[in-house]
Amino acid sequence: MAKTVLPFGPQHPVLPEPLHLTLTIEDEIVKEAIPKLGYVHRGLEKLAEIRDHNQMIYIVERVCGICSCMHALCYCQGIESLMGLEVPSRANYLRTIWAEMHRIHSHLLWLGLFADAFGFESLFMQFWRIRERVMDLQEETAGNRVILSVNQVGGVRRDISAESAQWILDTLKKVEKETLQLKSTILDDYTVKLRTVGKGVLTKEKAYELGAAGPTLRASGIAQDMRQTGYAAYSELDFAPVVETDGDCYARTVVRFNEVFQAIDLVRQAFSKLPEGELAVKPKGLPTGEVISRVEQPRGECLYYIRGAGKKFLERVRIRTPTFANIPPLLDMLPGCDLADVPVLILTIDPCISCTER
Amino acid sequence: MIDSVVVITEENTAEVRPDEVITLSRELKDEGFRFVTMSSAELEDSVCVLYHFDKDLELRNLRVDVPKGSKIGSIASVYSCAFLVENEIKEHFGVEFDGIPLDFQGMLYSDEEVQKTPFCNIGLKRV
Amino acid sequence: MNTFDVIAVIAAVFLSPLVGGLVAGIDRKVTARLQGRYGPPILQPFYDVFKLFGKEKMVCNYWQIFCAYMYLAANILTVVLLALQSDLLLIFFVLAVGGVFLVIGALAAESPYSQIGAQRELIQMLTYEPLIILVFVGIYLETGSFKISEIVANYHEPLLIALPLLFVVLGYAIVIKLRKSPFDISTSHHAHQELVKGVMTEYSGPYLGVIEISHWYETVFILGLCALFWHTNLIWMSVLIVVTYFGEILVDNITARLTWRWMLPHAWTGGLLMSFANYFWIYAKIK
Amino acid sequence: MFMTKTILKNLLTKYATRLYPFHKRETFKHSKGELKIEMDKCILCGVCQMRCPSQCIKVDKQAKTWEVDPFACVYCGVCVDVCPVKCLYQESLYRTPLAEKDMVVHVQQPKESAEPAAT
Repeated sequence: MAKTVLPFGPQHPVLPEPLHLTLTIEDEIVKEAIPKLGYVHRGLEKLAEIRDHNQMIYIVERVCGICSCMHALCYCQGIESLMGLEVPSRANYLRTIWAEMHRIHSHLLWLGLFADAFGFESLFMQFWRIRERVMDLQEETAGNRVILSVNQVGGVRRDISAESAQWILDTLKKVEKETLQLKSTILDDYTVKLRTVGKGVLTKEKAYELGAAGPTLRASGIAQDMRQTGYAAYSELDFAPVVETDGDCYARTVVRFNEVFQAIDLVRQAFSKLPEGELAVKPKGLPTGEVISRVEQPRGECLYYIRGAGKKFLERVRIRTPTFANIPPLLDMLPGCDLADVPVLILTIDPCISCTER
Repeated sequence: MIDSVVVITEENTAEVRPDEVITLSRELKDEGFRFVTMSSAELEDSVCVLYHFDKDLELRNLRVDVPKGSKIGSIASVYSCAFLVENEIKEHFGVEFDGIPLDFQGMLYSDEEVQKTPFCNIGLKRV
Repeated sequence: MNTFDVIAVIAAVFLSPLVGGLVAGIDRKVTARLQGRYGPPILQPFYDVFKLFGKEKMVCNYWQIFCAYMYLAANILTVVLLALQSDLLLIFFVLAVGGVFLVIGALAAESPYSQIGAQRELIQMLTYEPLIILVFVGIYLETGSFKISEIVANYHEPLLIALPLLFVVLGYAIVIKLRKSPFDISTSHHAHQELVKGVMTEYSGPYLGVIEISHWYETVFILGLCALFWHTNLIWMSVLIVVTYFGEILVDNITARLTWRWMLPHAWTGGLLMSFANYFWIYAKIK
Repeated sequence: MFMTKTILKNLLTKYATRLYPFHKRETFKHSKGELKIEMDKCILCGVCQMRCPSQCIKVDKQAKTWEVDPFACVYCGVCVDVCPVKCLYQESLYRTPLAEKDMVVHVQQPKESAEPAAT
């Protein structure tokens, strides 16, 4: 077949997010992929000029629906460091718990979407069914299903009671059990392996050079996880990054699948060490100076650059989300792949285009 | 110091001239640094562009003050993944980058009818 | 033409879309339950098609519409021929013609999705048609005739007993023909793949309805072919059909979508090996 | 292959989805739902208006009105937290969908003149 130009997206049934790729294909092999962004660009960074630094928390939460809690956490950390606030230990633990619950539901969501990308609908439904349990936990403890709005400058806004904690632990046990039942399907099934093993290989050197982040980086054999820096309560929890070495779609699936269990384990640890105490300290003063704050989101490292000039309004908030970093690796993977693998490869970086464009 | 929150100080940030950026970033790459991203902010009559690099989670920055509306060399020849963020800064602040491999002509996010760079208040007209 | 034939033709033309639609509805319901959902009402396919017929006609190409109607006509004809107990090879020929018209219809539109879909559909036809031929040849070897009426009249044992492996091969072909996972390559039921809806991408409104009805005929035809493997007893025939169709739905839900690059060699080698094993068994039995 | 057990189990057990309009689930006690106000407690201080990130609340001291645009509200609950007299609360139910946008306006009835004297 001669050269064909295939417009892929922004509205395409297999894409969960509006990314546009102009694919040039020959015999169903992709020769060239040119991206176009901007379908959900909302200019949230610009809003810093008309919303004060407290209101910005709720705005940065809306950068992304799936990792909202981590966005607020990252932003609050930055502001706290500019104001010189010491966050109470309990608040740090609660932040960790919510962040890890977010990671569980985000990874379950991704596992489902990924299954859908290679046409495994029943598996998709099954993962989303499990995810629903985690959403319930979030709704009960934080009040909202995805955009939790629990962080505030100086601490957290809500507490988790002992009863709720027990309920969370019980539910997570079920989540763990049900996810484990699907392990053989997503990792050992013949047809699934045919679609993932050896597809979209990103070597260690490439991944590092192209600035990949999160599971995409770790699946290529680089143990880099922002949680190693020990923000929030991570420094007091036992944890080692999940690393795979193959760098293909399968390795990335394994990383994310294992991170679900890692996150469940971290929530358990956090609950067992949860100290009593204040939920928040009262913020004093106004943010002054420049700071870079980084956290590990489900999709990878998220970076905030915040510049305050001692006024109520910040001078600049810049958000670099993990998907932004993972687009160059994606563009590197696409040429040479089969057209049928395009959705699999796009899904494999866990794209969040609304994050990317803000 | 490895920390997730890094206040920008003289220790981790080097002030450099616009023409030094490419050489310095190449040096950092040879040392094994990974390109994280770039940030920018509007100053009085220049745009401050920060290059963030990291190695084993340790952050290192380069700060460049680019006079408004002027050009700077693209580091995409060193770190190819920089093209995306350079396009973004070009679109938002009107900083021109020389030699971006995939140049969206300031239309990475917005469409042709947008005539001003949204983050730079002097409102540079698009070329 | 005797009265029985007339009744058979009328039943084939008017009853089979009802049966086919119902099967589609049950399929959706069972699939939903396998996935833990409540699922749509059983009559949902009919509601869908009625709705499609109520929509605006969007014509991008007259060839396309002609092809849609030809595809429908060919599918009706296969069912009619099956009901008339005609020649298997003739049926196969009409089936192939129908398939070709679906491909031409897709090629008539300029959209890359439908173009690539058409090429994949051709590859799929290339995969399942030899398999079906192998099955028909097996039937001939066992019964001595390609004519269904003669098979029914002269052969008094369920074909399944003599041709178990060929039934598996037929099952293989049916998955491809019904466009179920793992072989929903050229088009899929819910348009959730890289080609959107592949060959059917450029059809909309009433014409999509026509294609949908053709699929119902196709389903009836496929079930009719399965029925041939246990023509002696009506109860066992129904059991065989139900089990086969449930098997197809099950396979649909336990596999990922594969690519044609995998399907073509694997379906051919598997199909050929099993067919020849079965032929060999028939010969061994005769001797 | 490995999925067979799971899907057969699904077939034999009850479906996991809910037939929504006919069968509604109970809400969680702490869900942040529709924003409500006890107007007679309100002192019209306007803190909620100041702190609301989506600027969906308007307080008019002269006309004694408290107005919320329910379609702009993002359910963050900041106004509830900062209200000095705790007259705002969030129900655990979400607002039901409407065919047209509208504003929710509350007007404070003039307080009875006897009240200040009694307290």
